[in-house]
Amino acid sequence: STAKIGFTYIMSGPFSAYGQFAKQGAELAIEEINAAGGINGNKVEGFFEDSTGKADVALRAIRKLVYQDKVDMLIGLDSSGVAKTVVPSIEQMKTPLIITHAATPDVTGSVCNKYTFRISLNLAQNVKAAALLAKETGAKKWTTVGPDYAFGHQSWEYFEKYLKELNPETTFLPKEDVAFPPFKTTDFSAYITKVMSSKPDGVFISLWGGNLIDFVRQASSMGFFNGDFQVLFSLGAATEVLTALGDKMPEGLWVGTRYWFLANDSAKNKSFVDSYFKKYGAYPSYNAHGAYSAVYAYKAAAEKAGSLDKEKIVSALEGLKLEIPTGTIEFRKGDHQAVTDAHWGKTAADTAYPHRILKPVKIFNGQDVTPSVAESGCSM
Amino acid sequence: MMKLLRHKLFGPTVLAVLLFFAPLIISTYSVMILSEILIMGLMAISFNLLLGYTGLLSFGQGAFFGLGAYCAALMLQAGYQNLFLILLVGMLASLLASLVVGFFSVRLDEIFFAMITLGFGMLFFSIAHNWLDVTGGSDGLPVFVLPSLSLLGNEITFYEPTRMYYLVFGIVLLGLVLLWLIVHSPFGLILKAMRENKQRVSFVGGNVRLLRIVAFAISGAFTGLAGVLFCLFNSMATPEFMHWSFSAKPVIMSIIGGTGVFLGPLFGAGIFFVLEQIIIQYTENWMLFLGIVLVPIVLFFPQGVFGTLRNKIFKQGVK
Amino acid sequence: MTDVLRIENLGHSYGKFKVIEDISLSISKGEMSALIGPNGAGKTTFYNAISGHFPPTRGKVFLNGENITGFAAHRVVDKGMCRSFQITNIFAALTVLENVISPLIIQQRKHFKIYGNVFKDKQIIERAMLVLEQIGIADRADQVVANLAYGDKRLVEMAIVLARDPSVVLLDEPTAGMNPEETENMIKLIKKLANNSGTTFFITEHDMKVVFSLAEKIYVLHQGHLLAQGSPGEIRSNEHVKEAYLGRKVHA
Amino acid sequence: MLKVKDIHTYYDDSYILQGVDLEVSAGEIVCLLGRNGAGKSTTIKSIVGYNHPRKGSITFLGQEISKQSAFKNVRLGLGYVPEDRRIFSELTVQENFEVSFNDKTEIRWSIDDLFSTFPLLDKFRHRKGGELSGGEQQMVAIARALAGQPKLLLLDEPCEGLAPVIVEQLGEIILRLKEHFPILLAEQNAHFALEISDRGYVIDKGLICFSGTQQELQNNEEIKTRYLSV
Amino acid sequence: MEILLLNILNGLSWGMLLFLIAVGLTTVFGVLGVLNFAHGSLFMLGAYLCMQTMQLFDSFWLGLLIGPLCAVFVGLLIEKFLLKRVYGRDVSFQLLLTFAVLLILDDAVRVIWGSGYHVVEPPAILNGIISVAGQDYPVYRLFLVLIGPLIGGLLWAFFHYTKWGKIIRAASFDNIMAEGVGINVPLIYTSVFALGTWLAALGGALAAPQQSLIPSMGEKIIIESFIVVVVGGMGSFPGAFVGALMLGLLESFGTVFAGRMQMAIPYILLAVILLVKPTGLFRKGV
Ligand SMILES: Nc1ncnc2c1ncn2[C@@H]1O[C@H](COP(=O)(O)OP(=O)(O)OP(=O)(O)O)[C@@H](O)[C@H]1O
Ligand SMILES: Nc1ncnc2c1ncn2[C@@H]1O[C@H](COP(=O)(O)OP(=O)(O)OP(=O)(O)O)[C@@H](O)[C@H]1O
Ligand SMILES: [Mg+2]
Ligand SMILES: [Mg+2]
Repeated sequence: STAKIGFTYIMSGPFSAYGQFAKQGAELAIEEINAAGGINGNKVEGFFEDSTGKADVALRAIRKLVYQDKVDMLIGLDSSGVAKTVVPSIEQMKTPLIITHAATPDVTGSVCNKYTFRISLNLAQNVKAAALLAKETGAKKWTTVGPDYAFGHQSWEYFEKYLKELNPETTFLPKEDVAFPPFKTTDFSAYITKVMSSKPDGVFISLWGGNLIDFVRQASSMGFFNGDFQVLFSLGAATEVLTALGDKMPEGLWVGTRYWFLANDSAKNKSFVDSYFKKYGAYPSYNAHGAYSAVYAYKAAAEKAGSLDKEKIVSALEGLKLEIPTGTIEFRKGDHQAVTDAHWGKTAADTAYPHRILKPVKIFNGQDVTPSVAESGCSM
Repeated sequence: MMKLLRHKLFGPTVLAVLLFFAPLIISTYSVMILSEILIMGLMAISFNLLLGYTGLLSFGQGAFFGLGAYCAALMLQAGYQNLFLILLVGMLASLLASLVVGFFSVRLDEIFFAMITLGFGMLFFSIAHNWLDVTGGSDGLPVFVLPSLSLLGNEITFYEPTRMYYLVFGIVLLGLVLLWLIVHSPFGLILKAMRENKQRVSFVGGNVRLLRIVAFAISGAFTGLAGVLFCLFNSMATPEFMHWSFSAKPVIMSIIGGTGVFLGPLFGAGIFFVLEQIIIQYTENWMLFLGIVLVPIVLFFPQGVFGTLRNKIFKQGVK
Repeated sequence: MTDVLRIENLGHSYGKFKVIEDISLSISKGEMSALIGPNGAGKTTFYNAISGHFPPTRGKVFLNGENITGFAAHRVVDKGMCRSFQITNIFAALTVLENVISPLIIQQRKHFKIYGNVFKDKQIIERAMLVLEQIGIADRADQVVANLAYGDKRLVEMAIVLARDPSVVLLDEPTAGMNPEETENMIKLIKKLANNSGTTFFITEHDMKVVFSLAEKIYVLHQGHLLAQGSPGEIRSNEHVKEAYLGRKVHA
Repeated sequence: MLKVKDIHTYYDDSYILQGVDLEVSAGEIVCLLGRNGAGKSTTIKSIVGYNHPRKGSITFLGQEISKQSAFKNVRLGLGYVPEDRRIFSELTVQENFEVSFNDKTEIRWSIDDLFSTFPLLDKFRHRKGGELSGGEQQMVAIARALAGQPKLLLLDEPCEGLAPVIVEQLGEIILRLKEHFPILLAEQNAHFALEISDRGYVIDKGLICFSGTQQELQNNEEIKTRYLSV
Repeated sequence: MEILLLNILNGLSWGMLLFLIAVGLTTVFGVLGVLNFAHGSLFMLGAYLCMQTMQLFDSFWLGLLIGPLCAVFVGLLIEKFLLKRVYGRDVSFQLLLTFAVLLILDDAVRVIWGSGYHVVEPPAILNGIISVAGQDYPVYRLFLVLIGPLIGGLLWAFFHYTKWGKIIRAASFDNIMAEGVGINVPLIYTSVFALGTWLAALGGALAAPQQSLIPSMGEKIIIESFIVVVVGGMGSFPGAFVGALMLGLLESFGTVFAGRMQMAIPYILLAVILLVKPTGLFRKGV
């Protein structure tokens, strides 16, 4: 018999790189687990579906996995919007889901449910770490550049909230003076001009992917990084961004990520990075890590439950503690969010790598950056 | 016998009967796909009231579809559970919105009409995408409870896929019957006349602008109805429904199926979904293959797949 | 006050380019009149300006005593004036019958009726068939217009106009492109209609045979101005008109 | 010069020309008469190369041209004046001539020659084609065909919709052009056509049903009443 | 004041890029009558091919020269085997066919170059910074601001003062009659599509040092170029210029005044112009 896992990622279109990373991570985990005898003696089989990044398509994909392929477990989801709108239907399908990328706090907050878990660092955790860091920098007046959709706005909202709590002295530019370029923007010059002319002490930037690459390059050429202010990139340490930018990424910038492959020396992490590199010839991105770890989380839950029964898996996942490459995590009972460490660091050149690495790395303990269940607003 | 076969209601009746009994034979997942085909088919046929009958290529139907969906999601969120009320409000909201958009758009033609409706559609998209407090912004609105229907003292819920299918089937059938009546009414004939020659219509006394606005509003209302159903079926409303790429779907479906036949766009929707399912099964490069499949459809089926095949078969029948 | 159509000081310019200027005329009920003039004199422009194709830049148009200047085309038709076009303007993909039914639906204010089958509407169908019979294409009622011969298309154009039962009919070159036999029939048809229904016809034509056999009164347009008006006899002998338009050789 | 032999032309499935034969030799004006829809324009279009006959041959200057694209035939020396004139409405009159100008052959009509042949057009030189009246456009259409340095001119109903006085002028122009090249004239207006042509064919339902000299045509009452309704 | 100047420069440089894309689109529409949905994909292809040639020869200028020419080859195939068959067909069919081409090109590029991000470096002489109004400003952007009018001016002269240009305009008004005066219309169509492709691909190559390359990079620009083309008047050359500048500047200043409705700026512009002037700012005429 087999344990069937259904994966739903963006496999096509502009953001398919994320789906490809996740698929690689998942396939690596499945291979390793099968080589070691499977889950409770069951061979693991992966089913991959394409969400295309659209909510209705993602839901159709999940329905196919549940009703047609009859999977025991669901893993995936990249986009926050997709995750948030799909989650209510997960409850109808009575199949556990571990989210590995989508960062909106809501899926383990206002719209949380019994079947939905998240193993990856969420927006609140990442931004809390950013706020802790921002406090250390001592910058007083902050502004932001973020994509003009929920993620960008929420990032800024949380950043304001946390930093204000940490240091009531700080000020934040009002809504109309910060920069929220629409997601499709390729020319950031006007925003760069706007931010520079507002003369801040610190800029919190939540752009990601292609937006981030374009921004960094255009900002460099407009002298943005020579400015007299601190810059924090909440997702600047994503490997796909660092790889594309290569030595165009300025050194000495604070960048955050959901997983950094050099952040810890644990045997788990070392073996993951090594086998991943051996198999794919690249360092694992956070999305590869998320999918890889989620498969192991499923394994741990199944072993704890001693069964593949979906309801039992759900109970086993609640409160489950396990070590994954990024560190030890716990799926909190109250909201099903993994309590996991957040990683930040300063960009630095290192000839051993084709791209910038983080030096020094700053690890924020999961307990310190994860808001309480009460704060998350989840009630199951 | 031959006469029966040739009766114009024969095909549609057989189709309706088949669709009614389909869930008994096919898998749950296929039932869900079929629900989706019916909903998109309703959208495409409403759209074709404009393209096929009135000669207007609207590239902003997503706006009305999305509006229907948001109305449903907001009402459910606010605790309104009455199915008919939700359907009615969704249609009315789309009707009003399309009256406004129509008022400004219908004096344009052809590609200009396509572009201005695209513009209005994207305006709606921008609002839905950015009006966080009401629409949930880019994330959209998740729906947690579905309305139920009390029938003969029984509460019927629609969480179960087959029941949802019958809900969709019933409403789409009703919608299509209404659209069919409209298309064959005096108004419908005037629409076709406008498609052929709007100048002539105005020179025999028809107020072309008003007629077009009404056509646009009817189309918008039924598109909104489809949107409500889509929201119920997927328990969500997202700005994506209003994006131009969503508005392109009924265009593609209508052309694939055939704009000259009433049910053509419904078949187009079916072909589109089935193609997509088949291609996705074999490759991640489904865009590439979808493109490759679309090319011969455009080149070799001038009346759409359904329209062209039907013409072929019937011609042979006559000979 | 028997003037059905009265035009006062009408003028029109395309941009700076004045095409017609200061045209005044009045047509009494049932009168058959014609507007002639060389190419580019502004006949079509004149028609467009009074029929609602575009508003004239100057002057006024009265129909049955009512000022209809600048009315949109469909309102002009509602007031009782309907026109044909120099270039055939019909519903190509519809059948002959549907071509005639369409104006009837509008005339009977049923064009916003979104239910019911027109082909079962006796009133409309009977009237439509009557018009087709008058015109002489009732036998082709079920044919798609696009497949008809040119002459028949012109007849459909007429049928559409007549279906609205207008009190004034403007015909822009009704026999252009027709063969002599068809032309002959068209002349007969127009005469018959004028006699039977008291409809007022106002036509433009280059075919002088048509003009002289139909018109009771002729207006000659030249470079945007009314050069002359009068009975066919007067026009035929008018030296200015001969000079500018008819030429010396026409013996029509 | 031009020899059309047994051509059969279709529009999609409809069989229009059912075996048309005709000939035009140097120095003559030949008219093609027939009532509405008889197939005159279709014949002209088949010769020009818009609607290739499925069967039959067309030779021009000894070259088989029945399967050749229109633009090649025009470059070879066919001047074409279509029945609906088709002036390039957004180009000025002069530009209309320039784009049609064939400089790959012996130049008999320079652009200035065209304006001196049609002095009426001179004052419209820089006016857009679309802003001219029907008669003016007809002049432009003929002059434009001359810019292609034709060796044979195909005129399709040049007097349709033109005022009698213009028709008169046109007749004179056509007679003058005859000195330069032969002309094939498709006409419904038999009065006009017979007055200026040397020979004529009568076409009906896609078949040539009569051919003869101007005199023969003028005198054949049967043909005149049956096919030309004169 | 400085902000004003910087915003104008930002708007101009984006506007000029838009202009290059839109002018190709509008020319192809004007002559072939086809609104090419895949135009943005040709832009994208130009950027990728520029990157590829740059990697081979290690010169941006060679990339700029050769990349777009390779794209033209692809364009020729598209015209010859696909577009040719839908000339004169209904707008909806043309849109669908070119949409299919878009799907094929975008995915094919993804298969060939992968879905990751790529970057292209501007050439050394344009890689510098100069000071504008007290702020550093990249030279490359100024280069973009200048190259737009330059290419635009050359094209304008071509269409209005050369025989070929006039012939193209004639064919755009009436292709059938153009054949009747001896113009090789199929050749004109092919050449014009090649020209349109070249302009799109050149735009892509010029944009490459500015923005990261991904297969979907044509998607934003195609919708905005549609808007520019319609706002300016379909087929109108000066229209494309004015439309592109308007949109570029509006988007640039939108960051200051539009707040949350930035995203809607192009669509508001489109709606307003079409309501005031239904055929766009300039009448048809290449
Ligand atoms: N849209 C326009 N813009 C500018 N000038 C125009 C326009 N339409 C027509 N004209 C000009 O107006 C004049 C009158 O044209 P009109 O079509 O009214 O003449 P007409 O008397 O109907 O001629 P015909 O007998 O040839 O049809 C002509 O000189 C023509 O060039
Ligand atoms: N595009 C077309 N498709 C189908 N049939 C056509 C087409 N064009 C013309 N016909 C038909 O071909 C026949 C011959 O038409 P043609 O235009 O050659 O006649 P013609 O002698 O030039 O008449 P006219 O005097 O009206 O110009 C007619 O019966 C007409 O209906
Ligand atoms: Mg006229
Ligand atoms: Mg003809």
